Amino acid sequence: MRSAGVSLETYGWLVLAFPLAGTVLIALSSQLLPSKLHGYVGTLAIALSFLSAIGALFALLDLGPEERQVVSVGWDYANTVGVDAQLSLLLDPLSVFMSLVVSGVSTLIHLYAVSYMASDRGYTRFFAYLNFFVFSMLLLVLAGNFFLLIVGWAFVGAASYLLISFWYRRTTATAAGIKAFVINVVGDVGLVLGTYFIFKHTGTLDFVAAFEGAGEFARNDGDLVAGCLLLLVGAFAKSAQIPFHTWLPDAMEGPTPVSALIHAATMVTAGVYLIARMHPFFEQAPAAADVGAILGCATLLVAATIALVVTDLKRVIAYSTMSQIGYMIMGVCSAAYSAGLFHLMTHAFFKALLFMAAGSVIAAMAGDQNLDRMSGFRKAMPFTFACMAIGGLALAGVPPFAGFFSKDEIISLVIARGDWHVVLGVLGFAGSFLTAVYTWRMIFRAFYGPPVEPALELEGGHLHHAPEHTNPATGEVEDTDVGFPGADHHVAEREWSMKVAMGLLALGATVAGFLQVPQVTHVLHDFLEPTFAESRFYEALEPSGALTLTSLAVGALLALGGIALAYALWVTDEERRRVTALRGRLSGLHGFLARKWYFDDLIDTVVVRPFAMFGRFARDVFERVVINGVFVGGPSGAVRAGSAAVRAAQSGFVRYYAALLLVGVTALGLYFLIAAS
Amino acid sequence: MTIHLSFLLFFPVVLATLGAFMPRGLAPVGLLAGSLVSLVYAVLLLFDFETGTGGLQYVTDDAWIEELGVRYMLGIDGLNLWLVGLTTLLFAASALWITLRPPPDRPNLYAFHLGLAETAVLGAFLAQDLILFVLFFDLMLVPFYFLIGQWGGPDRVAATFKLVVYTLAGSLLMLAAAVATGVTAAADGTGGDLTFSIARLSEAQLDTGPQRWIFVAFALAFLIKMPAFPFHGWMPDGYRTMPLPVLAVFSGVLSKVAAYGFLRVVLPILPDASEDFQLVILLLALASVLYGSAQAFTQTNTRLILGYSSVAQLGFIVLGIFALGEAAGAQGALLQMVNHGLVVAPLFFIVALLQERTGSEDIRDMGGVAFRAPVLSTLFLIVALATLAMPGSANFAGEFLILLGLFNSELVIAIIAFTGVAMASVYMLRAFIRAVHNRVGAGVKSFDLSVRDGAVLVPLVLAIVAFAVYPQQALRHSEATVEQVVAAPAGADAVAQNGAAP
Amino acid sequence: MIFAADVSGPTIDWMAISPLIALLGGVCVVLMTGLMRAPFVRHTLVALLTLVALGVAGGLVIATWGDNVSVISGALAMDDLTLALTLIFLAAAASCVLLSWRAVAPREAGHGEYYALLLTVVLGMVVLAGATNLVSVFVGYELLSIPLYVLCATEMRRATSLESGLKYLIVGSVGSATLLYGLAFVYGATGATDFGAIAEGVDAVRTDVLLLTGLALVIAGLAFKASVAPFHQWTPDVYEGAPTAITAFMAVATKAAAFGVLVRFFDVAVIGASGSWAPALAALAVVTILVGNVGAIGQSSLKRLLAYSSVAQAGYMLAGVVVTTQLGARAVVFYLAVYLFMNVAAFAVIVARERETGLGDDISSLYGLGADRPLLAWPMTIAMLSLAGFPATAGFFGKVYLIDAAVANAYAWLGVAIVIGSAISLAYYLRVVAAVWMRAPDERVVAVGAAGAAAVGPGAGARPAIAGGSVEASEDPDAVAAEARLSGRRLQQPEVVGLAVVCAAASLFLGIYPSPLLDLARDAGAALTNLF
Amino acid sequence: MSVEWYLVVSALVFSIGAGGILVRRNPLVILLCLELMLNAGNLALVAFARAHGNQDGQIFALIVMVVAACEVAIGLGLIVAIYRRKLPIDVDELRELQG
Repeated sequence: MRSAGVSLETYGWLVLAFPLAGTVLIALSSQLLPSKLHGYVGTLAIALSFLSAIGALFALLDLGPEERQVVSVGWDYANTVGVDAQLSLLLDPLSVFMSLVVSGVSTLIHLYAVSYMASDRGYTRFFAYLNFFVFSMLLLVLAGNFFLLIVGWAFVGAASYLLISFWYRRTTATAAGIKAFVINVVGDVGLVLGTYFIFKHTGTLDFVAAFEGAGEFARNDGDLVAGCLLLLVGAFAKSAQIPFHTWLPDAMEGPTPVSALIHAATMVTAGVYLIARMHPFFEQAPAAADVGAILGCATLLVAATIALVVTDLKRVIAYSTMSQIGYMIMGVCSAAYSAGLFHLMTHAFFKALLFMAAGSVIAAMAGDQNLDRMSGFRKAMPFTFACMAIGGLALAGVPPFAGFFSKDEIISLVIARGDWHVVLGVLGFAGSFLTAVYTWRMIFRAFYGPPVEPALELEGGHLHHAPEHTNPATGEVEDTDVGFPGADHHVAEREWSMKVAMGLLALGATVAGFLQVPQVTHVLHDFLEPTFAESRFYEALEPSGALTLTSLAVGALLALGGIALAYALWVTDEERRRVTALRGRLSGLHGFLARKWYFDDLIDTVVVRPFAMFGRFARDVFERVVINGVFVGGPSGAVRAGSAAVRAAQSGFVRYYAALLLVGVTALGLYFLIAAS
Repeated sequence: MTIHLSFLLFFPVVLATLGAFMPRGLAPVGLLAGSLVSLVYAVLLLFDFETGTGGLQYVTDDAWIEELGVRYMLGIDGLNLWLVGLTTLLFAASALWITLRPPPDRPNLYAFHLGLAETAVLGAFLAQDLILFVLFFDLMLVPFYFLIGQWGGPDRVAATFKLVVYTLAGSLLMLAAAVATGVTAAADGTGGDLTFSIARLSEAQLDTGPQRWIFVAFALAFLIKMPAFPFHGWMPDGYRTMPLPVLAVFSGVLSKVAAYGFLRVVLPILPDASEDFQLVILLLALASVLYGSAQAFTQTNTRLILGYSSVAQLGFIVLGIFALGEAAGAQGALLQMVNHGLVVAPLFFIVALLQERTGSEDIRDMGGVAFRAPVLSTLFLIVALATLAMPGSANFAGEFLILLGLFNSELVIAIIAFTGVAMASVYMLRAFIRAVHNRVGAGVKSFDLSVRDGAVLVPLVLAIVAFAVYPQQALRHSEATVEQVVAAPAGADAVAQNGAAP
Repeated sequence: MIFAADVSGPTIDWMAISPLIALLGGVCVVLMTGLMRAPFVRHTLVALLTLVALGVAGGLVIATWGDNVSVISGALAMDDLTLALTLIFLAAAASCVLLSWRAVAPREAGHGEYYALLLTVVLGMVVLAGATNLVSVFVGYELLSIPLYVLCATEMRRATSLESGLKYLIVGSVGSATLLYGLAFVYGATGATDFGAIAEGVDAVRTDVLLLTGLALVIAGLAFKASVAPFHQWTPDVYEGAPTAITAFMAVATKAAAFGVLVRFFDVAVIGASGSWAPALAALAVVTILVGNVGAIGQSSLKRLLAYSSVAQAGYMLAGVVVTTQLGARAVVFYLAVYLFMNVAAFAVIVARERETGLGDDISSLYGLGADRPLLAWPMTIAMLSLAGFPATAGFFGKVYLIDAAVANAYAWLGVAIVIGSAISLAYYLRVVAAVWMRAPDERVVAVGAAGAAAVGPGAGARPAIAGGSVEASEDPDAVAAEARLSGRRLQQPEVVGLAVVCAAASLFLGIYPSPLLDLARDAGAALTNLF
Repeated sequence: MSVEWYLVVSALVFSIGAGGILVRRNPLVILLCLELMLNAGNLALVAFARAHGNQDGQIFALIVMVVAACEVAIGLGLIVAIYRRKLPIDVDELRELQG
């Protein structure tokens, strides 16, 4: 360790320590300190963690490229009978990069939340949860072996559950929470099973050792493919990819900062990280990788189409998140690692930004999230509008914003893989067109057109208050006396902390793209190189100049075209005639999309109902008939019958007794004689 | 340092008995003292225990009934070390609970029975002589018969009757089987003299014929006691009516004795039969997992939710034990026994507290407790997450090992068993949400944990957390013994030698 | 034609038969003393003398322990088996005396007669248990039965008592006739009445029709006394009808005597033919276990319940006879000894409650016992748990020992039958325990109250002259009990409670440290030298 | 004359006695039938003693006679007691105890 003072390991542990300390501190002091303080405590903890991450970055850069893979073992966790489950961190470019993104974005979102949640009754609890989430996420990305990875994986899921059902008085929120948790557990199961399959051959849970063992596998070895597919289940459940995506839209029940942090910037990208981390296995099992790529591509299209028709502001962004992650998955599954991770980073910036802006609008709407009731906020909230616009441009992939470079790099690399991957690339372009349309549909509908009454109030400098607080999902009145959120839970865009957070993210969304300008800069690519050193594709996969340029051009044109179309549809004709007409003509398609491709209904009928029916059958029928009827009633019934018989025989007639006695004698005698002869 | 297990074993009942003769209400204190002494002893054991050797330690081996070849033989090894610790801890918690909230009528008798129960359970864990084991195993039921029948809820008499008769019917079969084991072994195994020392019996290789029916008898006794599907008929009635502090130890410890019996008695003494019946037992265990889980997310009575969840959890444990030849499975099973006891007991205390606030034990009448009882619901959350074997909890470590062992021996069953893992999250969260989240229930008057309740609950939760952070110690202690057990019959001799030499 | 042979009087081993003499002397003394009129004499002295006689006999038994001699030219074996069983008889008789102390029966039958008869029964039992000759078997059998017929009927004011006496007499006589006929056939087949000679003769005629028919008849006769199904039917009726003290005595001692002779006859005399009779006895054992246990379920009369339970226990013990090993014999003796304690404890509590509550022996008389009478509640509880074979009670090891014996001689399925039986038996034993601890007195149903009235009613009835002279009303225990009930005063009966506590304590102690009893059983078993 | 004939007779007597017990309801008659059964045993004993040429059976028979006498005496006593209690002299009426 050449770096003077603090070593890389120490930095690694510090990155974890601060958020955990924050959680515990807030939780224990919840009754003692004034709740306002907890917001800053939480933010500070994450900020420190971010600083340690930076420290780790420099410590890492001090090392030579080939030795940038440091494992730091804390203590044995369940190290027995050949199962080497330890508390160990793996510090390499990939993990450090991830922890930078996570802690960085988290810091800003904490800052945003300090004022956004200010009036909420669960303020303290919120920051305890949020810190815990950051801790879990960092644990996930820093984990040095499968076991710890699974732990972080599940912690993240639990934290997301807690935050989704943060306003636990809303049955909708708790329902969404349990849905998210269970689907995530299914993911964990996949992850564990996948681990088993790999462990079966490599015989170790440690990443480094296991990756070395990856070479031993035959190409597309059965167990390996099974293992990788199961890992994909884990990744897809976490990253809301088809068919495990249904929880993400519902997760919007959580407070907006949560949506920004967990369901846009960090947790949902864990799947991408996982696949990148496991690339040695996936490269040995191309079959699995291809499945991943195809499903990712499918997801990005499906999500984009749904986003076209959804009217809930946050859900639109949620679906766009799904779709963007679809790009990343498609990328990393096609060995476009650095591109996928690059998009992960830029997406973290602009998607968090979009959510924050949306949150600001929702706050101005007194908690209402429905696009149909929004309009003309442009004048009322110029700053928010600016941020929303920047985010929208980046998301749509308009040059020179961040999304433009990252997304197009993925597509071009996928096309560069050749043969059928080209199809995926082309579909990716289709996706980016749709992206532009739905993004700007959302923006135009919220900010253009005649200002709605809350907007007007806001222009008048007064903050709109809803007569009574209702659940945006169901419209039922909330019991605000003890329930959440607090009755006056609005902060438009006045708070400085929100502005700072949004401003910084806007900056990132604007300039981050220049880290990886095709043919010009490869900062990220080079930094990550050591992690993917032994990859067959990392260096080899390089799109030709022509391909790069064309894809860039096509991407830009599609983005602008999409925005133009959106403008034409939702701004130029005030009455939305064309849209209505379109909807009328394609009513079937619209209904299909509005029902989210019937995925929820499918899962409901295939999985949920059968289990529930089985449970009811077991409770109402089986328990009574078999368990109590046969296993208990059978023997006891026989005994009762016997008892009745015996007591009936005990008639009280003495002569009868004598008779039975003599009968007994005769029987015995006969038996003897027969037995003897 | 020499620790006499007899002290550990008999302190609770002795002090509880003394207490029973003291003026009214003092017996709980006596019981508390007794269980605390045992707890201290157990903790000492945890520190003093010599890791690495699979054999018995602190052996007490005295002649008791030469006529029948029965010896008073106690011993500690990797299998029962932590289970003894668990037992003492949970009983201490229950003792504290009834000391702080003594039952209205005849508290002295109540405490006496609880003390007797602790001694019986400890005896079952410590016994190294088969007849002694059976003796304590059956004795366990007696105090619970009285506890349920006198201090239970509605129609307690019928429930306790059903519970005791059903479970004892199985145990009696085991009695015949145990005697048969000794006699048959004396006939053709251990060289003439009649002995019931488990170690020596595992040396003597019984013929497959006797092994089979003996195995069936033992398995039946253990499966009923756990309970495992489809022998859980006594469970719902019993759980519905049992006093909660009693239920906490009953569900926390007694079921473990049965699972422990498989490891201590069945695998070493009846290796061939275990091989033959492996699939049957595995399928029963699998059925328990699925059926228990399905029931747990259908029931609305919190006691039954927990009861059926225990059925499922015990199913996992059996799956681990019968991943024969896989040390990981047995290790995980052993760890999981401790874990499950550690989580289920606080859960039942929490049910008692929820009942206090909502006036009901049915989740349909609960809801919205959390807002005015944040500490309580936080503790509940931690325990619930541990119960559903959330990675990072020791329960997950246990399940991970169990399923890994099963995965290597019976792939398909392992994969099906995983659905149980997912279902666990459903029923535990369902219970948690319906109880403390959502809208405020009609009759709910929520208030936070009192110090008196915290005194019982917090230490248990802390134990869970500590165990979650560092389960390694338990695994290290048990490793050597478990490897010998799963290596049976080959390793049986090794166990025997270590066992024979105190 | 007749030869004049020089007849020399037989040499008599006085020491060996001294217990018998003691009992016989006791009979005479008690009978004579009973003729005196003084209340103290009748109520106290007679009973005391009886106890003394029993005590002396017991002392002599211990004195002659281990001599293992055969007396009366081989008709009677005063070996350790006999002596061990004798101890059981004496203990049972002593308990019976204690339970009868304030009872109605002796007063009606006349104290002297009552206790003299009791001693006679014991005498007969000793003879039966020691009999090694067909003649002495029959003599002992009748000497034990005939006085019992009377004793059962001693509560002459109670119709059921008389009924039980007559029933016992009739069925019992059929049983003894059967036995006699069977003995005759055995004699006919083997040409000898001495067991030793029979044992030699048997091998020759193992499958002879005469012998087999004889065996069938003998089995019936002896099984009848041991109340083995299907010859058990007198048991519930007689047990319920007889005075409770006598029931307690019968339940323990008669069974012990019957098993003594069973062991001797089958394991000594006709052991050669075990191939043919063992399976039959095994089958009978299983039938008995089942019949007894299912019969006891749902009985509301405690005495009846215990009667059926005694049938079931007979089944268990029969397993010990079937296996034809010393181990089996030991197990039987051990079980009989244990059975003494748990049964006497239970009956003592029943007697106490009969007097305290007007409910007779109905199970509801135990309601609420746990709350206010721990000294009665615990003995009853322990007795029931012990009978059910719960661990840490003597009954547990009794069962273990029997199962051990059964399994050791390839009768594992008999062992299983035993445990299944005890599993069923939980159904009624635990019901009693529940009545003691988990029921409140107010849970009694009205019908039971009526039954209680019936039990009390005869107390006021006219006293027949045959009942041994007139008695001052103040001494009428029923009146005393009723008066005590009315005044809410607790009836003083220390000897009963004490007996219950002692027996319960014994069954608990033996459950934790059975070795003393096991040694006794070992010596007794060793007496059967022909067995391995 | 061989022993079989004696046995046949005794068997007949025994059966008659047994049958009588089963069909008659008057306790006195039942006592008589019991006597028959016992005497059947006696006959068999004497016959066998004769066949085997030893005296054991005859001694046995003598003792049985004594015992039989006692039994009858007791029986009569009981019947008297029942009669004094004004209870019916009919064994089928004596079934208070049952079940």
